[in-house]
Amino acid sequence: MSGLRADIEFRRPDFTLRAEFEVAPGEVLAVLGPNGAGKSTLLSVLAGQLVPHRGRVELDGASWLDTDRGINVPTHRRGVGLLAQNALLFPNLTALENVAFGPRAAGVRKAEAREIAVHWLSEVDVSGLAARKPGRLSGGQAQRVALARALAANPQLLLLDEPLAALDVDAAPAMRGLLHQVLRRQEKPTVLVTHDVLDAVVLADQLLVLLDGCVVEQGPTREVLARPKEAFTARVAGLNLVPGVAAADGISFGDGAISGRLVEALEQGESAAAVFAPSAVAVHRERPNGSPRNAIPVRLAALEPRGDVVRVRGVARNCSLAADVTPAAVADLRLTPDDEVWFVVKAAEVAIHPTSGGSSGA
Amino acid sequence: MSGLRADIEFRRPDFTLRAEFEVAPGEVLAVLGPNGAGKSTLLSVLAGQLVPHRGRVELDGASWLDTDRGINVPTHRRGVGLLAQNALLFPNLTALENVAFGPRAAGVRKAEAREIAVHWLSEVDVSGLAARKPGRLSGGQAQRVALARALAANPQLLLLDEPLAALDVDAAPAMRGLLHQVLRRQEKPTVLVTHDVLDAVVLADQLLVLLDGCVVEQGPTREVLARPKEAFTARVAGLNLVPGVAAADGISFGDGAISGRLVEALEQGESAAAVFAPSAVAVHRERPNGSPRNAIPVRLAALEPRGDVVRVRGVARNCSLAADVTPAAVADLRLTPDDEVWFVVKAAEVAIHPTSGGSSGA
Amino acid sequence: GQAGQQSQPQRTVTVLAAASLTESFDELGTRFTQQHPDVRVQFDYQGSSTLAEQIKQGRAADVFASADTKNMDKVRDLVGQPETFATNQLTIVVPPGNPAHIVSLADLAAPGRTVVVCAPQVPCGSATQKVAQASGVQLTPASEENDVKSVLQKVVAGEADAGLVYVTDAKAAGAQAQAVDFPEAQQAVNTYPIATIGAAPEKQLAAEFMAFVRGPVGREVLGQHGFGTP
Amino acid sequence: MVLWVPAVLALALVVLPVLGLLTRVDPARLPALLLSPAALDALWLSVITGLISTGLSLVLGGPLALVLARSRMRGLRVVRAFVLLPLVLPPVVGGLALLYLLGRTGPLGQLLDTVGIRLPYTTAAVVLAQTFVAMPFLVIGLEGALRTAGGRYEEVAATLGAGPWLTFRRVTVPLLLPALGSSLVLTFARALGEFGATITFAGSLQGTTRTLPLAIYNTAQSDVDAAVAMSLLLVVVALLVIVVARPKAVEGRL
Amino acid sequence: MVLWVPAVLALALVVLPVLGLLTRVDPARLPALLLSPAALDALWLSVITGLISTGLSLVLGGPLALVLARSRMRGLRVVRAFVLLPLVLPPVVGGLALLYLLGRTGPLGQLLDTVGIRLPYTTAAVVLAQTFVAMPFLVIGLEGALRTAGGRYEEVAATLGAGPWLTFRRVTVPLLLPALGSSLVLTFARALGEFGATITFAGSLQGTTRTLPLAIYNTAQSDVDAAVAMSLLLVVVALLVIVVARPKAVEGRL
Ligand SMILES: Nc1ncnc2c1ncn2[C@@H]1O[C@H](COP(=O)(O)OP(=O)(O)OP(=O)(O)O)[C@@H](O)[C@H]1O
Ligand SMILES: Nc1ncnc2c1ncn2[C@@H]1O[C@H](COP(=O)(O)OP(=O)(O)OP(=O)(O)O)[C@@H](O)[C@H]1O
Ligand SMILES: [Mg+2]
Ligand SMILES: [Mg+2]
Repeated sequence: MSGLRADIEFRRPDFTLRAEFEVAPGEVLAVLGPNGAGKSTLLSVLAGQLVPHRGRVELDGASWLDTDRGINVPTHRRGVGLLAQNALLFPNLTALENVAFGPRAAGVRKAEAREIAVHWLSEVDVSGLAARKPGRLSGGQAQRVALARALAANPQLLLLDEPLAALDVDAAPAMRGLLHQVLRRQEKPTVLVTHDVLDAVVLADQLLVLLDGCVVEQGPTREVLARPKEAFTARVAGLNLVPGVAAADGISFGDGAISGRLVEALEQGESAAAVFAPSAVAVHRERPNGSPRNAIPVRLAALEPRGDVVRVRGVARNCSLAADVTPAAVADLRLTPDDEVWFVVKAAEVAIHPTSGGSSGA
Repeated sequence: MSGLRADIEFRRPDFTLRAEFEVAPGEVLAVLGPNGAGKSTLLSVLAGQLVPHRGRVELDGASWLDTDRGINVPTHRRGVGLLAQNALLFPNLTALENVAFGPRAAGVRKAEAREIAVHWLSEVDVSGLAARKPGRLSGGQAQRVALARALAANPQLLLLDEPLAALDVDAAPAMRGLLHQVLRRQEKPTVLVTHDVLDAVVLADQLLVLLDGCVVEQGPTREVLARPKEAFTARVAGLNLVPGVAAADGISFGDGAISGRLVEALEQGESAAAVFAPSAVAVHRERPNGSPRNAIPVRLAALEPRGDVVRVRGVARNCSLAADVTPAAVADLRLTPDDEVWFVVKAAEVAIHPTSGGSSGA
Repeated sequence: GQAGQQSQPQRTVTVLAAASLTESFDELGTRFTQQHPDVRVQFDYQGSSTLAEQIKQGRAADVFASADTKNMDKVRDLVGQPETFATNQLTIVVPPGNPAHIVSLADLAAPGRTVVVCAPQVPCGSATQKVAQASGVQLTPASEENDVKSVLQKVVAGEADAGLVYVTDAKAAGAQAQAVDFPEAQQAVNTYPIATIGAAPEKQLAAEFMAFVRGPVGREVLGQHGFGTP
Repeated sequence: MVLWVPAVLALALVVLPVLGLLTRVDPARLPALLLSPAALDALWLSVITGLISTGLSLVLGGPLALVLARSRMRGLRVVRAFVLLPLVLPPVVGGLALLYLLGRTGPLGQLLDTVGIRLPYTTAAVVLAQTFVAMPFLVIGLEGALRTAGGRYEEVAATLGAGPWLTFRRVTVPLLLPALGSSLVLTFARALGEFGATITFAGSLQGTTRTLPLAIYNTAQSDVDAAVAMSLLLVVVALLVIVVARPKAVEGRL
Repeated sequence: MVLWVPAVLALALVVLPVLGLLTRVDPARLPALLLSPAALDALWLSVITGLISTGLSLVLGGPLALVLARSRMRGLRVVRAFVLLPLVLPPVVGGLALLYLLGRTGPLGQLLDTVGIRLPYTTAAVVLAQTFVAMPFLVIGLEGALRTAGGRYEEVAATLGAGPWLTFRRVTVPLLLPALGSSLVLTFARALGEFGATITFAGSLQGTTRTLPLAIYNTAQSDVDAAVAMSLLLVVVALLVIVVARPKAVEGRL
């Protein structure tokens, strides 16, 4: 089959990483987990920098690693691009030369590699720094150049370790948008490590949650976030996601519609999702008439106490939605499962993200 | 006077940093700004790693730097603690030894320094990794150890460069809470660089916004965030902040109250602030009766279009609040300045943070 | 090979000579080229034992002039009939002005004098041992040098009050040192053998050069440098 | 600073004797001595062979250093120790060893003889002797640098698709430049000063194998002061090489 | 791998001659040769003086390297070049230089003489001669390492309140260990093999100044095979030092 298939077991004293997953071409797998869960280790194994004790890794049918058969393709022959947690720009090369390194390694001629590098540097918005050595870049600038370098290499498999860390409030959404466009354009698998669930929601089709080296959750992003089995996932998740197609000021799904803010320019009819936090959802017995644009009729499915709030789960058509309200509100409104109520959310709280065409309908 | 006073001008080709500010003992100054604005440069100058072209830096009346008088106290005599953007743990020492380094340098005996280190490692929740060399830590773990190391040195002036980057969703709030406690306990000035406005709101008394080396905003955190002059600040800000004192399930301010989720354990009557995003605020003509707990009567002050939403500013007592609503909602509700409306926000959207005693009443 | 500038030399004769022959053989080389303008004489001056070892390892050269018979004997199978062409004997050298007032071999044994001699393993050292034994003088040197030039160097530098070297060395030092001859030196006369090398590329020239060294010109030049005639 | 006392002492120990030599030289005789054909031949030969040996050391020793630093083979520790041997072997013994191996009666020498190559007493032998004694400096210096630097950047290069050769050229070598510079200087200096192994293995023939140190030895037999003057020639050459070549390599660092 | 060809060639160039030496040694005679009082005296003297010179080089040359690497004084480039001089100076000339300076008639020697210290012909002279030729190895090696490593970590240490001395001990030195290890080995090896300067400055007297290389040379005059056997003794000592001491310094790296 095509795409990435991995089944690995990597051991360190006190730590064992076990994971098995597949990423189809054009798909993005987001890896979430607390510090020290093994996310970076997983990427290193895929890149071939660490050799697992047991395992198989295969891309588009070609075996990269098979401990049983003694196969271990060296990193540079895998055509893998890794943006590591630490930028590690070559200190002796300028920003431009750093970005041009990948194309040059792929045999692209000098002038052309330069052009590619110029292009990517402008994509990450640091064109002015092309001639700088890394020692003279700020932290965020270095991170951007590293991202450009990873993308410019145009690898068969892209591995990104917290690509948006250290970026400022303007740059982070811009780079997220850039990544979204790049990743949807290419027909290659991507594995993305992040601490920000928004990255996962916006960029990823699948989600894998690691805890202490073990995969505790795995599946399509929306499903995992909608029904988190682990406390960690639940804490990370905390987002509602309604898939649909882009409409005038939001999305339409089935016969309903949700308005919100467009994160990126969208063509009408393109597949998109409305993303909003459960805490942004108010629960009303009747349809209110205030500023909130969105009122969705739901049937209550469950009420789960979560710390100091209660997570109210409702089902609207085939889509599960969550609202976080205070216990006092639950008492006031006397909410019980199977009640028909309105989930109300302000359009300003709803972000409309384009979704990866591949599996938005799944 | 006591505290930190700085007035510096540092030049690089294409870049000049100019800043003048004071930080009183016990106060925290947050420095915000886009990538490459000069935040890290500012900290380096304060730490004595870079010598500015012109300037004065003085702590508790003692001059650290005075280009006019030719004074330049070397870094290690300044008693300054710098947590740099890059963890840079000593590769040859274990995590414990790294943290114990500062106390040892201050002349603390070995056993005692060890105890201090053990304490700080447990504060940042990596006790189990005390014996590890930095090369064997994950990115987030290293960041935590670096934070512990900076705090354990117990410096006269603490400089923190993005201390919460690379931390997972559980660790970031925990470390923020830790910092809050540590910083409020000590009677020393702190300068904190961050990209997260929440850090500034929770931890800082004053805010300084840098753009391209120039200070574009400066003043008490709340004031700057409430009346941003620069587009960047406005984009960063985006948070409502209501100061008051801790009450049963939120804060009380004057004769009003706001309920929300407590971020840290709080004594009743302690000074605290309710923090919530403008996008979380719904505008109602009448007081609604749904799940939202908080309905604050305000008089509309201004309506500012901001991209695809309209920022509605209202005044409740002496406190300015903002709500982001869609233009359609403004039209529906026919909002105009001086209208009396209700700002409604769900308790689940409101975070109750303790605030630094020093200036919470200001 | 200064002769090389005057005409195009067609042939080269390579002479391996003991280091102590440096000055005299350089001069002999010049004289020989004057007689044979088409010949270049190439010298390689090293310790006799090193040269002997090199010949044993198959070094292709034409003539070997050793500073003692022992080293010539080591390569006896590889060379033609050796002939003695010069003799040499020990003398005391002292710094100019003779600050330690040394007039006889016995003075060297007096306490408080810094004396330098050759190590017993090298020819001048074995000669030193012989004369010491013959005269019954108990020498307590500050250093046993590996070659005679080192002994001379120490005396010239003023680091030793006296040293035992060959007459030729004392002569070469000129005004930098002063020789104090002593009768016991006759007990250990050192002979210099010369021979053509079996594998010589220029057998004819080798023989000619050997004859030249042993002939009148050779005697004259060697005598000027202090060597005795066998 | 407390460092200055030993530093100045160290410097004095090295510099004072050399300055002392200067006072021994009679400036009037200097031109004649240094411009004699013997001296010029020797200087020329020394510089040429020194450069060639340094180049050879780089070409052969560089890869060896790389293998030693990067290969995880067992027994490498012993190999590394062996590389250091020429450093401790008295050079004359080193020369003998070369002679035993490559001389006409040596096992490899006989082999070479059959194809008409005779190494001893040729300029090639000089180069070989110098390489033998000087190469370890390059290997040790480079290996140490390779161990501390480069590893992580090389990994990054691999994730960008760069093969070992490209990585080596574009990443390893530039990061290594300072260490390479100082190792090359040490190597060249050692080759330039080499005496014992050269005279034993290559002999001492003017224009062919008599390098400057050999010429100095030769001169010292008759005239110590002249020999000292010639040593100063060596010193000047070395200084030139160091001052001219080294800064480029060392100070043009990252 | 393409690296292996030159690497193996380099190794062969270094190892084969040494192995060749082995074949020359008559095992039957070995014990007698190596256990002779002359050989044992020389061995003992060599090891002791070699260690002392290495220590002295560290104590004096270490600070010099630090000053060279860290000080921003002008003219430092020239100083650095001067430090390299003993490397190129033929050792015999180096010995002469020491003699001219510290000998009985030398300016410093006369000074010392008045306080009753005479260096030539003493074991101290051996140490001095070895230090003179070997210290540059330490200085160059350390300086290079100091330049590339440490700077940023030293800054961090300062922000934690550590003064220069503590920083040096706890940060600089540990980061420098690999380079220090290899530099010390080179220095010791050079001191151990030192011949020319020693014999010129210190003379050659069994038990006092006749180190192993001097004894070997001495023996070679009458019995080459015995000298080769003694060289192997030197080789074994060097190997021991390297294999035992070096891994601790080098392989216990970061
Ligand atoms: N080089 C190493 N040697 C030994 N253990 C290591 C090494 N690097 C990481 N570890 C340990 O392995 C585990 C997994 O580390 P990894 O770097 O994969 O975590 P991570 O999920 O990327 O964490 P973070 O979010 O902090 O970057 C952690 O317990 C860590 O301490
Ligand atoms: N060592 C250096 N030499 C020269 N220029 C530098 C150096 N370090 C940073 N700069 C430049 O100086 C400016 C300020 O850099 P600084 O590191 O202070 O930014 P910053 O505000 O910390 O950014 P970030 O959020 O990305 O960390 C930037 O334009 C940067 O490119
Ligand atoms: Mg990681
Ligand atoms: Mg920064």
